Order: sequence, then structure tokens, then C-alpha cells
Amino acid sequence: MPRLSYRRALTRALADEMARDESVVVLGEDIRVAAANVTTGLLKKFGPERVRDTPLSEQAFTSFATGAALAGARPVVEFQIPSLLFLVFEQIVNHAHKFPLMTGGQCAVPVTYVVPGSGSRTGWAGQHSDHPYALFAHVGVTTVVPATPADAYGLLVSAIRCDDPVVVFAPAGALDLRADVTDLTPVPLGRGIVRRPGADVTVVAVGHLVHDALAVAEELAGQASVEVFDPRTLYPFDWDGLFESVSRTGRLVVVDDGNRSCGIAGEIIATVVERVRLAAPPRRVTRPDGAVLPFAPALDRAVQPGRDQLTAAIQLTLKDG
Amino acid sequence: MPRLSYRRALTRALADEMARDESVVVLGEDIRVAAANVTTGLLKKFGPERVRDTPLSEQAFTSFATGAALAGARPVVEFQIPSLLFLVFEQIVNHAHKFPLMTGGQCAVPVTYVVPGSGSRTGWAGQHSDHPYALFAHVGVTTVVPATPADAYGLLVSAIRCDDPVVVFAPAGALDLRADVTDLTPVPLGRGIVRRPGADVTVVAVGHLVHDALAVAEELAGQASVEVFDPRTLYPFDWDGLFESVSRTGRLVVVDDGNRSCGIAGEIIATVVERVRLAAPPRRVTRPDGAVLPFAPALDRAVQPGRDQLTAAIQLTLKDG
Amino acid sequence: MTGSDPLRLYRTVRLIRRFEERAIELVRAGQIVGGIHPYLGQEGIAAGVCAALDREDLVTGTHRGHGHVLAKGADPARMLAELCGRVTGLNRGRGGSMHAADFGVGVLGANAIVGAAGAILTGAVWERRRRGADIVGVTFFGDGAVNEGMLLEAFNLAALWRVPVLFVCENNGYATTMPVEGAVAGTIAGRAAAFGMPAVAVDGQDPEAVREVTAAAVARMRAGGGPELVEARTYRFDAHHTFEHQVRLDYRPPEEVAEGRSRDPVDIAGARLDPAVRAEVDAAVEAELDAAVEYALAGPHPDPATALDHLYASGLTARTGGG
Amino acid sequence: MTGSDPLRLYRTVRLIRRFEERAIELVRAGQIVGGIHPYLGQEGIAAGVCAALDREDLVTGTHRGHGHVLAKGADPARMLAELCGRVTGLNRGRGGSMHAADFGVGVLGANAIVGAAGAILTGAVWERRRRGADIVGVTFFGDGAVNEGMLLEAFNLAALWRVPVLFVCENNGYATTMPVEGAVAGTIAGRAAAFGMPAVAVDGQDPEAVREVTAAAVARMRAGGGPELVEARTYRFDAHHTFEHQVRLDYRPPEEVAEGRSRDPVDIAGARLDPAVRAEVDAAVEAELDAAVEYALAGPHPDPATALDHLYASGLTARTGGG
Ligand SMILES: Cc1ncc(C[n+]2csc(CCOP(=O)(O)OP(=O)(O)O)c2C)c(N)n1
Ligand SMILES: Cc1ncc(C[n+]2csc(CCOP(=O)(O)OP(=O)(O)O)c2C)c(N)n1
Ligand SMILES: [Mg+2]
Ligand SMILES: [Mg+2]
Repeated sequence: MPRLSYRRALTRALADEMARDESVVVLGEDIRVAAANVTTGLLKKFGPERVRDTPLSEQAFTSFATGAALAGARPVVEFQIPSLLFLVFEQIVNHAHKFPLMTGGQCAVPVTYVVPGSGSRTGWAGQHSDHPYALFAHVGVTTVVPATPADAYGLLVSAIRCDDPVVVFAPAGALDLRADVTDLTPVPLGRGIVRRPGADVTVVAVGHLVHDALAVAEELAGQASVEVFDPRTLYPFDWDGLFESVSRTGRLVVVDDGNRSCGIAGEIIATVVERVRLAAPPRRVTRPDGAVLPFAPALDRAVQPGRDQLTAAIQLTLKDG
Repeated sequence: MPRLSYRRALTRALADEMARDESVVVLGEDIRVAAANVTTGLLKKFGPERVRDTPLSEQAFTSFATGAALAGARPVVEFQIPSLLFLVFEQIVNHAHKFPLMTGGQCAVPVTYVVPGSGSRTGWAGQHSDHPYALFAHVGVTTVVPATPADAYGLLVSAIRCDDPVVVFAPAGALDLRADVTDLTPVPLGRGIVRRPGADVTVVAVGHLVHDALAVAEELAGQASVEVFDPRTLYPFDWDGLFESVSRTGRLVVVDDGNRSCGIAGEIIATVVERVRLAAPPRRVTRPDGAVLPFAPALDRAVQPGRDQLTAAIQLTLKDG
Repeated sequence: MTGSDPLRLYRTVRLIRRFEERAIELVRAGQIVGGIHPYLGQEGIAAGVCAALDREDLVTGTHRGHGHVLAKGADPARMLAELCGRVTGLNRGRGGSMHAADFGVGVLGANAIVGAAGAILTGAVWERRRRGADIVGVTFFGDGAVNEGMLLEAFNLAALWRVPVLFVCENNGYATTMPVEGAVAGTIAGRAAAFGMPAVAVDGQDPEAVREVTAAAVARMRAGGGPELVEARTYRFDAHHTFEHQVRLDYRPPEEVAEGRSRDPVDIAGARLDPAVRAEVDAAVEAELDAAVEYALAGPHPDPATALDHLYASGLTARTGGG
Repeated sequence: MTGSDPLRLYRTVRLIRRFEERAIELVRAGQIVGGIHPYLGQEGIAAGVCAALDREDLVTGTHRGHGHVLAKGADPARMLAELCGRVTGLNRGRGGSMHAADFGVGVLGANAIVGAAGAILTGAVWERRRRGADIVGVTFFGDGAVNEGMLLEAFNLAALWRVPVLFVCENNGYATTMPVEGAVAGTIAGRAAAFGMPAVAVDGQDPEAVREVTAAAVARMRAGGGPELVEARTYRFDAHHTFEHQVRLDYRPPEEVAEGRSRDPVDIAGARLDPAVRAEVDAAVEAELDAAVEYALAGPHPDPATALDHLYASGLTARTGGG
């Protein structure tokens, strides 16, 4: 198989699902010409009825997708900026998410929201650099953050096929990755994967940080055997998979590009300590509380979790206990 | 001093601050006639220029408040429903919260957002019963949830005086409380309080659940000495106050009316276990993951954390370890 | 649907009227928890609009939504059971007054968030038509909603993509306690014009007049026309919400209320019938509602263990909240 | 402010033009990280509008905001230092291109969220006037922004409360790659009319014409009038964003681009000056920008340890993210 980029994996997932299922339609800004370089070629293949370039009316087109879903479609909505999810928070959380329960099961809302380029894009500053996946994990909307091209493909496919709303964050830090992908296949939602087996400590890493965690694990290989667990889906979380890992290693470090307070790292730590006796206090490396990414590149970097911080956290955890 | 209701405490805080400081203005829907029974009497006292009844344009009036704050005002914005915070999430999180850092310190945005009647109002169903305080703790907007009339007064006063945006959740479950208030005085943001001293376990309870926790502690008095800690402010959290308590008791149970995943209860557990060695695994009682409150009262109640659940969690925690 | 049918129109208006009055009684009796937003006085709009629709056409309602759901054809008994929170309700007791829905008759739901439904309905109509169904849609909203950006975005989207949606503004003069002049700069019709949508005002107290303008608009839309707006001028006879029955809010002058109540859609539609026929309809409605109340109150309350049923359509089960 | 002043207008237009061209060079040189949205071709609007304002008047800009900030009087050197992320920048390097602000000259900031600034500006103008300042405000936005509900809500609020805000729509025909006809149902002026706001269209390539309509609107507003809208028709000469310099997106026919570029505000304003005077201005602008570049590149990069400075105005310090 040829090398596949993360972006093209997203494109392939969209194209394959659109070809497979007439009910899949794509909505978003500038998707006609694929300004975000994800919807490339779709207009030509599937026509303007199924590839709908929208006005700058995020609230309306997000709700439009909800309505289309109620009537049988499986819309995919592309957002150009992660913070646009703030703008449509109401439409996703108070409507799309709530319709099935509120109607007593009369309907489903199978919409997929895709953010190609979540997190810092370096130089895009405060309003374009958020990584708000924990917000969706809190409200209970299925939330995936693929780390690799194969997962980008497989999780997006599963998101589209899922009968509930799903938010897919494609981190800016992963978008340019390429990999040999031998098998393009759906990846089940809610199932994590051990990216690197280890015996001494489990490092849970989210999205693009999986690659940082793997690099740090390699660097530390002489000192310790580090297991890297990639949850892939943040909600619903693969607790059983993680418990299995942590029960073996007895130590836990989480690295996550979201804000610290009420983030996914905190959730992971809380759920683990409720169920598993650890040999040492768990640690997390995150963005600071309330982080706003400053423009200047050095400041932008300083606010994101770094490899040095992760290395230090792992080493401290190994010493403790 | 006379008995003061929670609602009237909010009214008094508004009136006192408006009298003290001309820059305080109030905005919201139907506040003219005090439909939410909080802004009672303000129009008469302070006139329509400072008590501005708004059209149903939450996004615009929230941003209007941001702008007024940039120009020197200290606006208080009342929202009739907790989920209206979803609708203005963008305006609060991506603008009001970010302006100071993004401008390099050129400005402040001292806006207070008040939700009188957050959480379940029994019978108001899925779109009116949210308790989304953890969302604001995640993004780093100061978040307070007063449990008592005195705190409702004191925290709202401090929120108005704070130079940053502050969200004040006044839980529906606390709004009708009355108490003898001897001293109407500001309560500092970011400082919790031990509501009931105890030796065996620390129960952290948020908002109206403080009263449930106190009742449960009383019931269990024969079996165990339960300390009840009321954080009052969820962000910034009074970690030192909590560490002090948990260091003494060695056990932790959190009860919180928010959704479980990435909620404040998880944050509390994570931060405590990072710093304090507990004698037993911590526990939390929350809403379920992704909770949507069903309409029927018995279902509505079933989704909220209950005293039985809290009692059970405390007892299990005391047995463990 | 078909042409003028005074009997059917009267029947619907009367049904909604009496349904609401009985619902208020059930609120007072503690059987409907949380109260309701009574549709009293506005019945002519839902009745007139829905008389011009087919069963397959789609509708979204509002927080003041009972009339829309009933007029579109939902079973009053299951509707009332829903308000009473019973498993026999339209939404199995999960929705209540503000979320009552009946997808079987094209009601995608009342909606508790002002201005939110317009874009949802637009998407639903678009998708059904993409699948070949020759349907149209109607989204009801109040005068307050025309100040919500999300609704104005929906105007644009529907007009731009020529989705046949009738935007029906029920202008009852107030958003809760806020008079329309205190909230709306410009005019409601002007908001349609802004997006190139035709707009027409109609006497919302006259169900036949409402039916006529709706039928004309629907015919244009079925013939390939884009969305339109109808401003139905009406008056809310009772409280914004039944909580006002306990707490008096002072915002409508008594003379205005008296004058508003003087043009009653029940009387206007009823006067078009032979009094004997009218009496027969009244009796039939009463009998139907007697049965509905009985049905509603006989329905079982849902089991708390099922509180999270239907949370996820995919079958995902949520972690519970216990310790 | 004052009446016609062709020299000043030309100077501003020319300053913005050359500022942008130098900024693009600095993007290419890797000194401005993240790129910019060039204002090239639209300079006449910012220049004309701001020539009709006083220093105390308030302005908000857009993602394509350099022109607005400069025209309102910010120091080009500190502006450029901001784009280069230096502590000597207007925002101490924290804001960059899309958030550049200078409260000292009434610029409450460029804004990276389309349609978001209108209501903010409205609130700021309202509060300053409540405090007795006889100011007005201008909020710039693009043709794409008129489809954002939040901006339409701001139209209503400003009109309803008669806040003297000039809504200036820079209609450059595209929102990123989306042509205005593909996104706007109805007309832009119609969106103002919907809220009872007067609207006027003006040739945005002619700074003097822009200045005139602005001055007239500002005079009406200072005399107690409510908000107004100006639609300035213009053309974007360059990319939506400098990323297009790497990735060609195909959405504007070359003939259209050529035709659009043929009406250049620099030439139009320049033709009103004596060529010798014009050459002098050009030289002065060049000297100012030489100095600005030097200043910008000499400024220190911020210390990573200060990354969270200014996060909270109250002095709250955030927990850091380390383990
Ligand atoms: C977005 C939003 N804002 C506020 C509310 C609270 N609320 C419920 S009904 C209502 C008034 C609605 O007025 P209008 O649209 O005129 O409808 P009416 O009640 O008159 O039928 C308000 C403010 C809400 N449900 N949703
Ligand atoms: C609310 C929002 N939606 C989308 C974007 C992404 N975006 C940035 S600029 C732009 C186009 C704006 O078009 P227009 O308003 O016409 O301004 P112009 O770029 O032409 O100056 C888009 C879609 C954004 N920043 N904010
Ligand atoms: Mg109304
Ligand atoms: Mg444009």
C-alpha cells in the first residue's frame, strides 16, 4: 500500500462513505474548493447536492444537519476552526445530543462534526488554537481524536456510521503525518489501543501527543519500560482497556493538549484511582488552567504540553511510591 | 437580622453594588418586571439606563456586555435558563475570557453572568435542566456556585467586583432557602469553607448539594465523623483548603450535580490524588455521563445525585483502605 | 390539503382550546409538573396552518407548542399522557410540554429554545425532498424569536437554498413580558424581505384566513417556490406560563387584555357553523378529551431504572452517576 | 473630524498598501508566523472611514484588520512588531495579526471571529456615551459576516437602543472562496432595512467617497441619530490569506481579478495629488516603514516564562500544565 497522509485518510473516509451510502452529505465553508484540503475531489464525484458549501452561518448549518439527520441523512459538517464549536455548542449539545432522549426514542441524529486542524496551528493565536475535546466528553457527545492516518480513516468512517452525533478532532499536530497503511478499515468507537507495550508505567496520550509519548518512551527505554496507551475515543472511553494496562504497570501518567481543570486527563486519573490501586501517585501533563494561546510562537509552544514535561512526569512517577 | 431568602440575597447584592458603583449595570430578559424574581425593584431604583431589558438576542447582549466592560462598565447579565450559556459559549469563552491576554493586558472584562435556577427545576425537562458549571471550570472562567443565602450575597458581590468574567450559578435547589444572615459581606472568590468539621472522611459538595451532604453527615453521625467541604468557587478552586481537610481525614467523597465525565468531581479527585495519599480510593456521586434530564419527575430525580447514593459512597469509602 | 372546511377548522380550534383548559386544570391538580405555556387565544393559527398541510409535511413547534402538535394530527390522549409524564405519552414521558413530538404525523417536536427550530426544520425538509418526497415544512415561532440570530441565519439558508419552508411568526405582541415594540427594531415582515422572502400578515384570530394564506403559500412552494413568511397577528389570552397564575407579573394593561380576548378564534370559527352542528362538535370534543384525560391519568409512570433509555440511539450505555 | 484632505487620505492608503506588502515579505521571510489576511485593494475603506472619525471614537476590525488599526492611528512600527510577535508590539506579541488592538487610539481590536465584533463595539460605544463622551463607533466586517446571526442580532440591538454605530460592510465579493451571491439571500442593504437602519452603498475604491458618506453618517449620529450601514464595494487584490500563496485555490476567474485590480485606491487617491507631492508622500511612507521594519525586528521575543501573563486581569494565576 502507498503512504497515506492523515489528511488524505480523512478524504478517503469521506469519499468511501459517500460512495457506500447515499445518505451521507457534507456541509461546510469552502468545502467546494477544499480550502481545508480535506474535501478534495468530493464535489466532482458527488455533486453540489451532497457537497454543500455553506454561507458563514455556523449555527444554521449545524442545525440544518440535525434536521437532515432527523429526516434520514448522515451529514458530515466540517468546521474551519476549533472554536467554531463554541459558536454551535447550543446546536450540538442542546439539540442534536438531546433529541433522542427527549423524544422518547423517536429519532436518531447521526451527524459527524469534523475539525481538521484542532489545537495550535502555530501563529494563529488565541481564537484559532483551542483543543476543546473535553467539553464534548463532559456533555456526553461521542468524541474522537485520531492520532494516525489509519485511525483518521477508520474512526471517521465509524463516526459517520454511528447513529449518534460524533465530534472528530483532527489535531493540527497530526494532519501532516504520513504512514504506510496496509488496510483501510473502520476502527470501532470507544476502543483504545496500546501503541507500545511496557511494564513500568502507562502513559495515556491523546491525539498528536501519542507520537510525543512514543518518542519519550523510546528515549527512556534504557531507564524504564513505558507503555503508551492511545484511547482514540475520549467519550465513550475505553476504561476496560486502560484498567488492563494500568493494572499491569501500576503507574499512570496522562498527557493531553486540553486545559487542565475538568479536562480528559483529570477524568482519566479520577476513574483509574477509583478502580485501580496505583503504586505511585498519578500525574498529568496538560495545558494550564484556562489557557489562551498567545500569538508569539515561543509562548504558544510554552502553553502546550511538551516532551520535557512528559519525561519529567514519567521519571517522577517512577521514583514515587 | 431578619431571615433572608437566597433569591433576595441575590437581589440585595445587585442593589448594593449598583448603589455603590455607577459602573454596574444589569442586562437580561424580563428583568424589568423581575420575571425570575431576582432583579426585583432595581428598575425603580436605578432606571432603565442601568436596568436594561433585552430582546431575545442572547449572543448580542452578552457581547454588548463585553463591549461595555471594555469601556468601563461592570455589567451583570441574567440568563433565564442554564442552557442559554451554551448559546453564548462563544461570546463568553472566545471573547470575554480571551480579551485580556490577546490584547497583551490592554483591557479587562469584568462581566458577571448570573443563572438564577440552574440544574433541575423539576418538570422543565431536557433543555432547561442543565448544570454546566464544569464547562466554565474547564475553559478557565471564574465559576461560583453559592450554597447559602449569605454566600449568594457575598459571592455575587465579589463576582461583580472581580476584574474578570465570572459565572454565578444559583442552583434551583437552593433558590428557596432562607437563613438568618447576621452579616451581609463579600465572600472572597476562590475560597472554600468547611461547613461541618469531621475526622473520618471529607465530603466535597457543590451548591445545593451542600445541604444534602450536611443532612447525610448528620444521619451518619453515629457511625462516622463526616467533614463537609463547600468549595463555593469551582474555578479557581481552593486546593489548599481542600488539601488541609483531606490530609486530616484521609478519605474523599465528592458529590456534584454535573455530568460525570470531565466534571468538577473528577477534577477534585484527580488533583487530590496527585498531592495527598488517601487511605481509601476516592469516590464521586454525580449525574451520569452525558446526562439529559427526562421530563417525568421520577426520571428527573433518578438522574440527579441522591442522598442514598451519597450515603452509600461514604460508607463504602469508610470500609475501604 | 383541501379547500375550506369550516367544520374541521372549528373542531381543531375547539379541541386545542379545551385541551389547554384541561391541561391547566391538570397543572393545578399537580398532575402536570412544571406547568405549561398555554396556547389559549392563538388556536386559530395552528388550526389554520395545519389545515393546509398534508400528513407527510413537516412541522416544528415552540415552547407554546401544544396547538401545533395537536393540529398536525397527534393523538390528544397520548399528548396529554406526555404532559403528565406517563410512558403512554407521545415521548414516553421523556419530553413533556416543551418537547412533545410525534414523528409519525410529521411533528419534529415542540422546542424549548426560542428560535432554534427553524434551521432544523429546513434541514429536515431539504433531506426529505432530496429523497424525492414532495413535501413542504412549517416552523412556528413567536415575535420574540425574530431577534434570535440563529433564526435569522435559518431565513438566509432556506431562502438561499430555496427550501420550501413556511416561517410562521405568531405575533402575540409579547415575548414573555417584553412588548414587541421594545424588542424588534424595524418590522417582522422586513426581516423576511432582508433575505428576499415574501411575507404576508394575516389575522391570526381567523383560522380560515390563516388557512387561506397558508394554502396559497404552500401551493407556491409545491410549485417550486422558495420559503415564505407569514406573520399571524394574535393575542395570548392567558399567562406566558402557568407560573404566572401564582406570581402576578404586571405588563399587560387590563384594557388591552380585554380587547385582545374579544376576538376569540373559537367564536370566529364557531360562528361559521350552524349552532346545532357546533354543539355537536363541542360534545364530541368534550368526549374525546374526557377519554384523553382518563387515558393520560391511567398511564403508568416510567420506572426510574429506565431514566437513561433513549439517551443514545447507537445503543451506547452511559456510566451512571453513583459512587 | 474635518473635511476633505486628499493628502492625508492618500498618505493613509499608501501607508496601508506598503505596510501590507512589507508584511507579506516578512511572512515569506518567516518573520511573521501564521501568515496574514492581506488588506490589499481595500485600503480606501479604512482610510476613508477613519478620516471621518475622532481619536476618541471607537473601532473594531476584522481578521483582515491591519488597515483598520493603522487608519485609526496606531503606530505602524508597534503594529509590525506585533505581527512579528515581539514584546514591543501593540499587544506585547500576544495577539498577532488577527487580534492587533490599540485601546489608546480607540481600536478595540481586530477580531478573528467573523461577525463577532459588532455587538461588542455597540456595548462599548453605549457605555462611553453613558459616561458622557460624545463618541460614535465603527465596526468593520465583510460580506460573509452578514450571514452570521450574531451580527444580525447586533444590528437589532444597536437600532433598538439607538446606539450610534456605523456598520461598515466591506463587500469584496467573496468570503474566503465563496462568492457573495452564493451566500447572501436578499441584499446587504436589505439586512439593514430589516432593522430600520438606513443603508448606503459606496465605491470602496475611492477613499474620498468613503470619507464623505462616513462623515455624513457620523454627523447624523452625533446629532442624535441611530446606527447606519455603509456597504463599501471593493475587491481583494491578493489572497484571502497568505497560505494561498503556497496552495492555489481556484475560485476567481483571472479576468475578474484583472478587472478588480484595475480600480486601485492608491491610484485613485494618488491622482488627486500633484505628482511631486505624491512622490514626497511615498518617500515619507517608505522611510516610516523602513524604520518600522527595523523596530519590529529589533524587538525582543517574549520570554516563554511569561506565556500566561495577562490571562487574568484580576491577578489570578493559573495552575500550570506540568506534571
Ligand atoms: C433562546 C431562548 N431565550 C430565552 C428563553 C426563555 N423564554 C422562553 S419563552 C420566551 C418568550 C418567547 O417569546 P415569543 O417568541 O414571542 O413567543 P411567545 O412566548 O409569545 O409565544 C422566553 C424569553 C428561551 N426558551 N430560549
Ligand atoms: C464565525 C467564523 N466562521 C468562519 C471563520 C473562518 N473564516 C475566516 S475569514 C472567513 C471569510 C470571511 O469573509 P468576509 O466576511 O467576506 O471577509 P473577507 O475575508 O472577505 O474580508 C472565514 C470563513 C471565522 N473566522 N469565523
Ligand atoms: Mg410572543
Ligand atoms: Mg468578503
